[in-house]
Amino acid sequence: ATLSVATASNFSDTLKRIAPAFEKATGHHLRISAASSGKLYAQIRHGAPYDLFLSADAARPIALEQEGLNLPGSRFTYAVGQLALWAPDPANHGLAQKRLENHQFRRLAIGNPKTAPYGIAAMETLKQLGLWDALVNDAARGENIGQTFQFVATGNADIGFVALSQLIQAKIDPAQYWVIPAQHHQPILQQGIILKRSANKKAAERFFDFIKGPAAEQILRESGYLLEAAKE
Amino acid sequence: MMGPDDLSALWVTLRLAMISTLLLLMVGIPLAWWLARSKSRIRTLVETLIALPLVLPPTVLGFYLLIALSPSGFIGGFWQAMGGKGLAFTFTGLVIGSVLYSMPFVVQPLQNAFAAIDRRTLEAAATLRASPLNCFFTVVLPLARPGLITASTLGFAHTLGEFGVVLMIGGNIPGETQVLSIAIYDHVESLAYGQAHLLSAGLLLFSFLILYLVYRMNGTHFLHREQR
Amino acid sequence: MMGPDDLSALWVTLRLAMISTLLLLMVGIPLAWWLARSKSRIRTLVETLIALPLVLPPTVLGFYLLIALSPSGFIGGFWQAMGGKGLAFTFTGLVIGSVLYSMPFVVQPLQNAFAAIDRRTLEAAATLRASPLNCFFTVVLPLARPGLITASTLGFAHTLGEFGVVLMIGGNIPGETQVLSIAIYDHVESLAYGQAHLLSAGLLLFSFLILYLVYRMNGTHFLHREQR
Amino acid sequence: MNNALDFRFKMSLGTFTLNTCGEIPIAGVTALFGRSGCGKTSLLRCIAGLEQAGEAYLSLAGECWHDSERGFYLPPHKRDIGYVFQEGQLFPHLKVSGNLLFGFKRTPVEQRHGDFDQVVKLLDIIPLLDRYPAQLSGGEKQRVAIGRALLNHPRLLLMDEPMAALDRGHKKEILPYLERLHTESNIPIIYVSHDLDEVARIADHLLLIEHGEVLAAGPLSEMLARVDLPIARNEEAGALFDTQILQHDETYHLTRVGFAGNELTVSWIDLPVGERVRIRIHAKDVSLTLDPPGPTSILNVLPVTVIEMSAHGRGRMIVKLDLGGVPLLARITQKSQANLDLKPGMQVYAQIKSVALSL
Amino acid sequence: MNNALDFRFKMSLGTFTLNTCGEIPIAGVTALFGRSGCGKTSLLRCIAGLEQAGEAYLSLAGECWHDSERGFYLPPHKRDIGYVFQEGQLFPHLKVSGNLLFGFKRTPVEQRHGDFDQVVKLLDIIPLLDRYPAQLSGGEKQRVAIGRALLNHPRLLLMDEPMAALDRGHKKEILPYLERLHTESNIPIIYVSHDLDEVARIADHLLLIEHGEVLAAGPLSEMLARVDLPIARNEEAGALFDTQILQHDETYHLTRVGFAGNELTVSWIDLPVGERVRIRIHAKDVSLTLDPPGPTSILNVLPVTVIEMSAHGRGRMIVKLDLGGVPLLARITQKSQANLDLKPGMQVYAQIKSVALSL
Ligand SMILES: Nc1ncnc2c1ncn2[C@@H]1O[C@H](COP(=O)(O)OP(=O)(O)OP(=O)(O)O)[C@@H](O)[C@H]1O
Ligand SMILES: Nc1ncnc2c1ncn2[C@@H]1O[C@H](COP(=O)(O)OP(=O)(O)OP(=O)(O)O)[C@@H](O)[C@H]1O
Ligand code: MOO
Ligand SMILES: [Mg+2]
Ligand SMILES: [Mg+2]
Repeated sequence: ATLSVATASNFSDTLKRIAPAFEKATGHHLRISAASSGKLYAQIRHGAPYDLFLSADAARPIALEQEGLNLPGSRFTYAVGQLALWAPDPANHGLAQKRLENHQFRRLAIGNPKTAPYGIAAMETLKQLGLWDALVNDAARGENIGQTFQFVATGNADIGFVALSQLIQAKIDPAQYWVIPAQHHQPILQQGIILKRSANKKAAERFFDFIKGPAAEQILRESGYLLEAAKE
Repeated sequence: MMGPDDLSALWVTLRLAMISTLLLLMVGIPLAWWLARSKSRIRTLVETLIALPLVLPPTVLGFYLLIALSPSGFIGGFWQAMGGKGLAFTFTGLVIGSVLYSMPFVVQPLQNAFAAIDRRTLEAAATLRASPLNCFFTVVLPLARPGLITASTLGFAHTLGEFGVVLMIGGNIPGETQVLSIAIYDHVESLAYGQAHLLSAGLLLFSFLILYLVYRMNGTHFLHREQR
Repeated sequence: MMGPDDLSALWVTLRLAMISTLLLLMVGIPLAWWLARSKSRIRTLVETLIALPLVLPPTVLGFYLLIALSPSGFIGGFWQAMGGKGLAFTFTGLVIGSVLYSMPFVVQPLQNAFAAIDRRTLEAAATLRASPLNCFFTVVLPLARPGLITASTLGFAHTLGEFGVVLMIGGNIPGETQVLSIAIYDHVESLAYGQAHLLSAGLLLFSFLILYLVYRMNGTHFLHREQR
Repeated sequence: MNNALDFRFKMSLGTFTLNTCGEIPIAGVTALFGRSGCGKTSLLRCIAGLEQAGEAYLSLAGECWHDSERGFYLPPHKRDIGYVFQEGQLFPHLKVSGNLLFGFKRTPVEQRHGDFDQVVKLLDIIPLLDRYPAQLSGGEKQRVAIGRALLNHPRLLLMDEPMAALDRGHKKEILPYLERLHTESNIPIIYVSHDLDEVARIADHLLLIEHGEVLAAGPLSEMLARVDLPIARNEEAGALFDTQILQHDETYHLTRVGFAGNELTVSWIDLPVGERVRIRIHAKDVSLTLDPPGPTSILNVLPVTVIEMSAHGRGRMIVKLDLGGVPLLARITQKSQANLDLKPGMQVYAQIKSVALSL
Repeated sequence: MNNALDFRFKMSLGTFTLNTCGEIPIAGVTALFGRSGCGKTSLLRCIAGLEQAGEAYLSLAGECWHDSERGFYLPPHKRDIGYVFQEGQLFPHLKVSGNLLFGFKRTPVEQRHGDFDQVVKLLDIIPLLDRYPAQLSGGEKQRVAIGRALLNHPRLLLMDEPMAALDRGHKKEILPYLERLHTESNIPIIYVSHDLDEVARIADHLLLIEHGEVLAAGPLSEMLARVDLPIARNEEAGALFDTQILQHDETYHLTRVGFAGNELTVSWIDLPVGERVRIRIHAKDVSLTLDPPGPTSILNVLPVTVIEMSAHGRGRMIVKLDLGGVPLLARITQKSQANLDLKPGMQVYAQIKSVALSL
């Protein structure tokens, strides 16, 4: 069968790497639709023909569960995101963390806490570091973490909170970033559900099994995600 | 290089832009004519309503369209009552959304072009046995050619670049509702800048050629001829 | 209800829309005039280039603008050389982006309106002591009024609803670059549908009133007068 | 009425009111004559159906075209008319040839008459066929507009000052063609003009319009011979004669024509003996003598009887004379009248310069 | 030259070539006369600066306006002209009043002459002031266009068939005003017309144009008296006389005028005795007799000498007569010439109907 997967943008690349392995293993095909989790949520509420939803957070899957749109018991955390502070030009100012704390930057980029789960994590981190109030008003806020990454990548922001997965994917020199320790923010739980109206529930369940399996775990780790089990 | 998804996105995009432009003209031309000639009270109201979707951010407009297109919604309900299947997340739904969103760019230039036509020229045509419909095709449309070109190019280009509405009500389904603009967006989002540049350059080049040819042809219009 | 962020977004939006519309007209009117009257070879090229940004998805356009605005980019580099500070994530940057993106909606209706003006009417003005500039203000602009209205309303409405570009190059900074469209979008994204509905309704109502009044006034135009 | 165009229109345009009613014979040329702004164009537009008067009745030879009472209105494109607009109204997007053929192509084949080649030759527009209207001179535009209406194969031709921009040379070529048009093809023409000379040359019937109303109407000769109408005061007032060609004088290039027992010598008329022609004698070209004059360059000296005299302003008079039963007008000064002691019933001689006869 | 408009233009429009050069006196009215399409409008446009001929030279009273060799070109809005366009060209977005005042408002105050109220009254457009051009009749538009040009306070007035859409009544009111305009304010007028009658009434100077070239130019009276030009064939050919008013006859409402030892009786002229007036005698209104005539309604019978005769086609002749040193033209038939056996040097009598004198 062909499985229609709605995935949060930040995970779509990783998913594309998992897909061939899954297809080879099961013979099922994946058709990937990427968008922000908020859009996907709205679409699903209005009848979007997806089988699976891989959100960038836990809130939206929970909301869908409360609305009874998911296959009961299907919700689980398929990956845990890692936040990183990226400062592409360390040669001049030293480490990213120092530059943040010493205000050695022109413009900080973060995800918008309202719309991007990585934004929430960035906010919590800044609050813990006691920098939030000083920086919040000037920060450029990306709609999602992809946009936040572009702010930094294009040089318009010289420092920013992005996803570790992006940095790895873009093959950024680790000297340029600081992976934020897990204790600085609530874990970024990326949860998925199978939709109740899916006509391919069997195949969808096989996909969820596959993503929990060792082959996928390998890819997830390489891509910069943690696993739920590892967190505990 | 271009993946198969990109190719199918290209195909969906071209189909969407062409069908939408065609529909926009089919709906927009009579509408603009009515707006240009009517003395009705509700004319201004209709003019305003047509321009209104513009002020909403496309994704938000898409959001409301999604609601309207859903089986319990205004348009979707009607559609289903007529025996149609769901509209959201289908190509048909995309067409509806694009047409609505690009309508003002088509109607307003046409309306201006129609309004500028001297009534006496139409009277001359009437005394020369041209029925109103015949006159419309043989006199009004040729005289409104610059407006028609502007309407078509703005409509076409806007549909090509259209994105927010399409993403929302189309759902980014490859081969069905994933258009080139979304594909490029995806590439940018997923840091595949190389591919994004490639696709953007292709789209720009293609559009440049089309627009250039169209404007070039329009340059030979009688209005640009030496007058006295 | 409307939060303080929403209010400041409203204010930024209005400022942006008004300044952009003004700038669009200031740049668009001479440009359109040149396009309408010039017989230069590069006219078609310029026409095409103006329409071109339309075909890119706004966020992608925003992405390229972001590159151009960055200190090492085309525009940003020049700006800094001129002694300006960074352009991205500032109101000035937003204005630049909006103007670029909405330009075709302003230039094309104006160009059509200008091209449709009979050269002989301008000649009459010249024999009556009107210098070209004076003639432009007292004859050309009044005669092009429908095109001017269309250009302004499309430009204004499009800037109001503009979103992708603004989001990208603005950085959504409250009070500086967060416009209403982004605020509404944020509400939709974060599932705060109630607030989204409220803001959308407000924006629609406000725009409806403005557009209705403008179109109403235009309805009294001499073109709509009884002719023979 | 069966062989007339019956009309009645009542309509307001701003402060102007058109309130006309009348009957126009379907044969020949009817001139609408009146001052600028009197309503000539408005009446023509009503007849064409371009203006829908509040109260309107119009029928052509018994066929109803407009009847506001019955709510019947035939739209212009179904009226089989040709309209030459006062301001040309050529299609700017079509070349001259396209303009000329616009109505032609839309006429059912069996209804076509008149010949494209002939019309463009007559109007002297062959070199213009491939141009756009914007590339024509004023008079050239007007000639194309005339051609376009002629080639529409109308059953009724409406012409609004069609010759205003034309020089005498072109007029001289086009007017006879129009005359032939209505004699040969029997197409009635309604012709707006403020040039009484032109009107007299071509019209059979005259409608005088003043302030939106029909002041007087009737056959041209009767109207021109009436001394009570404002046109009598006009420089071009005069009498009309329907004559027959009697003889040609090839040596001197002259033609003799006869009417009601009288004969006149006029400039050569290029028609066979026996043909009927209409000639016109301006009142101002007729002088009177009591005795037959001696050797003179004036070829036509005819005995006439004074019928009636009417002074009009400024020391002038119009004298109505009887020329074997046909009225002839002479304009003289009051002083001459006193010198000659003219009285109704007197026998005098009318001197008419042959070259003053207009054809 | 210092008191003339010197011009030389060479320009192509499609297949048409304008190749003119000449000199127009700055006083009085100069008529441009020629067939439709001969280039009258094109020449006027070159003078106004609306057309930039490839080869161009133009100077007004020694002040250079255009010199393509030096690369000098004064744009139209700096030329102090008034232009009445052949096709009106009113501003559609302005009311009649706005149209009239367009140039007025842009004229430096010290340069203003002519009076708004007087102009609108003369042109009979007072009730139209508050209308848009689309709400006017054809003739009304033309009158507004004339008013607009007059109120521009020009140093040079260019008029392209300004009266084509006007009835005789309006013409009669406007023409004398134009005459006064150039006598009183000394504004030269260049006047395009194909109506020789109108030209003869108003012009002092005539430029004959054919196929884009100046065929002949000169003072009107000379031009009209020339028997070699195509205009002699025209119905309106005739001679001009500059006369002085001698006496008024109140009873018969007549005026006697004198010139070069001769006297003529004409219709009442409303000017004081001693004033100079120009009168015109159409060749076709002059008849010849060998003996003095008996009692006749013709008031003017003058002894003349035959100078020269020229036949032109169709059995007609133009006879040039000497009237006390001034040329007079008579058009007669060849037959009359034979009958009277006219020869140069012969003494004959010219009969001129007084009412045929045009003012
Ligand atoms: N744009 C053009 N292209 C080609 N030929 C042109 C163009 N404009 C004018 N002509 C030609 O130039 C000639 C002169 O035109 P012009 O308008 O000067 O004539 P005119 O003497 O004013 O005639 P009319 O009495 O009919 O107004 C005409 O034969 C006309 O066809
Ligand atoms: N739309 C209008 N509003 C007000 N008055 C109008 C309108 N149209 C025409 N008129 C008036 O109606 C009258 C008749 O106009 P019409 O065009 O019939 O005159 P006309 O006899 O053809 O004159 P001309 O010889 O000048 O062309 C004019 O006095 C004109 O001012
Ligand atoms: O999934 Mo996000 O919105 O890119 O953090
Ligand atoms: Mg008229
Ligand atoms: Mg002309």
